[in-house]
Amino acid sequence: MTLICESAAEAVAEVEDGSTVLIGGFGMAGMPVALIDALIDQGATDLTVVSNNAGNGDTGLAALLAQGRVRKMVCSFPRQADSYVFDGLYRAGRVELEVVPQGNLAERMRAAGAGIGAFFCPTGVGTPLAEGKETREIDGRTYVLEHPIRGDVALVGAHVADRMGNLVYRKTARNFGPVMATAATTTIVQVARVVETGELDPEAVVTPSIYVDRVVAV
Amino acid sequence: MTLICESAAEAVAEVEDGSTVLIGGFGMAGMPVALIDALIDQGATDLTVVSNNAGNGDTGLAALLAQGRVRKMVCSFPRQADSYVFDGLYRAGRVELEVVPQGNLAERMRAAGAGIGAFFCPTGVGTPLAEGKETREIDGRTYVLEHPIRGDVALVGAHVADRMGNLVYRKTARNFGPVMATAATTTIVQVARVVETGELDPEAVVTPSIYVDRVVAV
Amino acid sequence: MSLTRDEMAAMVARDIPAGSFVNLGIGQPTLVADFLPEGSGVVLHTENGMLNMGPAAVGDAVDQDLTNAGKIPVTELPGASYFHHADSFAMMRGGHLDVCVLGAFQVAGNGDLANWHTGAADAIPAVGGAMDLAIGAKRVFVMMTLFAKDGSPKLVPSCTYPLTGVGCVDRVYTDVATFQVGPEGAVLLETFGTTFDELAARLDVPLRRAEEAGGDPGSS
Amino acid sequence: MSLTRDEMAAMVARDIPAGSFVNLGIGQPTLVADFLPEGSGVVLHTENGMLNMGPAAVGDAVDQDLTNAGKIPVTELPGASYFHHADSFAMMRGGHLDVCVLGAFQVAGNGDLANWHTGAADAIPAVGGAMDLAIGAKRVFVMMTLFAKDGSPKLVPSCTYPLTGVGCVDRVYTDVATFQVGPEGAVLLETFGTTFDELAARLDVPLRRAEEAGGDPGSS
Repeated sequence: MTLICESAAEAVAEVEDGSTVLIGGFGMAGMPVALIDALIDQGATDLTVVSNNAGNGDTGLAALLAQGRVRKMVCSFPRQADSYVFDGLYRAGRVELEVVPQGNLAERMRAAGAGIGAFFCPTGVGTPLAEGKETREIDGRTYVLEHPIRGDVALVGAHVADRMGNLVYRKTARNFGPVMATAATTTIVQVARVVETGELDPEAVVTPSIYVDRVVAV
Repeated sequence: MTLICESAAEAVAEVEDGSTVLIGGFGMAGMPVALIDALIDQGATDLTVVSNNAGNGDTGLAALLAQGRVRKMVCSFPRQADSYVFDGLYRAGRVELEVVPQGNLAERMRAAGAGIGAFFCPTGVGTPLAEGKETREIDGRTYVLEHPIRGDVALVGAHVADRMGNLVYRKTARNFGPVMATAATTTIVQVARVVETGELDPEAVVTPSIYVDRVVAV
Repeated sequence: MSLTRDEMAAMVARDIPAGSFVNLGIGQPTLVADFLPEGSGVVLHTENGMLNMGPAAVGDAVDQDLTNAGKIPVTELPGASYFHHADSFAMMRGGHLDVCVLGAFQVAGNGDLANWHTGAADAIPAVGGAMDLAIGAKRVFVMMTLFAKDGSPKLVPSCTYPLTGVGCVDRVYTDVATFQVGPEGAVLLETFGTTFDELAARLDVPLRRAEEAGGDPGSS
Repeated sequence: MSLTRDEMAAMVARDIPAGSFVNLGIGQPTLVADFLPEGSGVVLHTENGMLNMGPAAVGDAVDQDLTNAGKIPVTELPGASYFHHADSFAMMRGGHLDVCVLGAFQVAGNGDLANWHTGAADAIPAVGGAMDLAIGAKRVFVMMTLFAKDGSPKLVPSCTYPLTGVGCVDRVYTDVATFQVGPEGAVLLETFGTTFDELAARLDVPLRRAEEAGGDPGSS
């Protein structure tokens, strides 16, 4: 059952040291900044963070990184115009980096949520990112075997939740949120507002309540 | 680009003998009856049909089967109270049957649409339906390797299309439609009505236009 | 007194924790919905792409676009959502459902399930979503009579019918007794109009009492 | 005269068939959108989950929830749709896009692409969706200057930078010439302010004329 929280602090209260945390967002769109700020205050450390980027400017994920709380980043595109916090830590050897093609990042989390043990994937064949990975030719095409990425926690930015935890998103801020919500043991969501159950169109719900553990309106 | 057809006959005009045809619907919900009727008139034969069931009563898929146009059925649940047409053909040895667990049916078509070469799946391990298939233990659990199911044609029943081919469905009639639309070379859709482009909510589109080749309102 | 089908369904409903996400398969297990206490917060999933399914539809509420896995017209509760088949089965196979209730031809003491095929040569095989449900839910409950019409037990040392899933069943609810099954074998939890000794004599599967099995296997 | 960036973008736009579903990657290739003829029916895909993306947003139209793959605010055209990242990349990897236009550090005569990493020891690797786009679209066009700032050719016999994809590029649009690449090697299609002989002298990759290659590789 979904818990509607009074504060972001309450929502992230149980994140443990050493957790793998899936953080939604593509750049700042869909980035759950309030939850990340609460996680910074909460104190969990030695985290593995899975997110498309490695933080922008000084807020959100960049601030979590700046606090030295992230042991490893798993992402597709750490390098951005304003990713100076991550860049500095990485060059100083203070954070590990696993670069994953963006589609593999999404599909590996989808596999975790869908009970798929591993899948043969066409992306990255013959590139350094497939080195050491099993490959197989199927119907004349070569594929790389990729494994699920599971999270202990997902932090997701959505648009509106109902009190049961059903979610809708807004425009391209949807991005990784729905997939991460399926791939984590505990999914924590920040929304612009919570509405009464029954107010969302059942045909338009993007993340069904079964995937949502905690919601906070910010 | 999506073609809005004047008739179901026009929509299915190019289906060829020997095609693999994915047919949506779960029982009668979402069953594209008008397209199947048009396919019966059109005459394509020696078909492999992939659909959850093997026809109900005397209409739709059952009628196509009764005409002897289906060489092989790939489905999860042929046996129903009113599947007497299929039952008779099967017992007479006039149609082949491949029984696939329902989730594998959906996921194998999803894999076809998503460019996945094969995937390790937890369903069916240790059962007759996994006999002869490759298995692998991953993180202590045993999985069966399953391969994509591709269609030459998909026949889908949706609710409303816009003129670009974006689709929304209605309630549990959604079922296999969105997955089949991604898995076929040519996707043909019957809808209750076609609206002007821009009338569907972009947040609520279930099948984006890229997957839709022909639409007919019936 | 042995239990009626409704009484069996009530026993299953009793053991479903409040707020659970539950799939009731097709046929008899769907009766369980009628015995969930009001305000339980249990959310029903149907494999054909819906969460928060309501009761069977009657009269004007019948809508051919809204059915359950048994193709029976049903209704929609507030907070429902619809999704396509691959998403629905990802939900099942990804282990997100708390409880699934299934019928069975046979269950083995180790939790093996046979409920899709009698193995009869002339039977048309049909598996539907049974294999996905069997391996997907966090806990799998079976609801069945303990003995077939010919008197043979359906809780067995080893399934003779083709399997649906390996070691996947947790609990077996029958008309005369409730059992825990799994790696430790069959444990008798409750009896209805019979005794441990009577059942031990009629069943070929080794049977232990809950007290012998230790712990409190009856708790949810 | 060699082509400006806008002229290169116009050349790419010319070769995109009406009604195509197209991804323009990030950076320079996004200029192509400005040169698609009105009424072309070309639908733009952005990897972050949208079809029928409109032009860059200006003024009040800027919405931080609506950006392209380069995180630049964009707009929505009628008939747009949104979907999550796994669905977006399934669309790419499943081969549903007709054309993808990418930048490149190097392209080999056989169509190998290097556009994600210079191989420099101190570079922070970042691949984004490049590898998925490289292998996913039905046809991959590269848009780049033919020579690097140091004068070295970027169309090469074999990529020295780490690969993005193997044999995935179909066409290369540069400031001085357009090429077809692939299993048959590099074919010169058009020149701008230079000649076949000049290019053959400056490039290490074996080069053929379109007439020698046979057929009409310039057609779409």
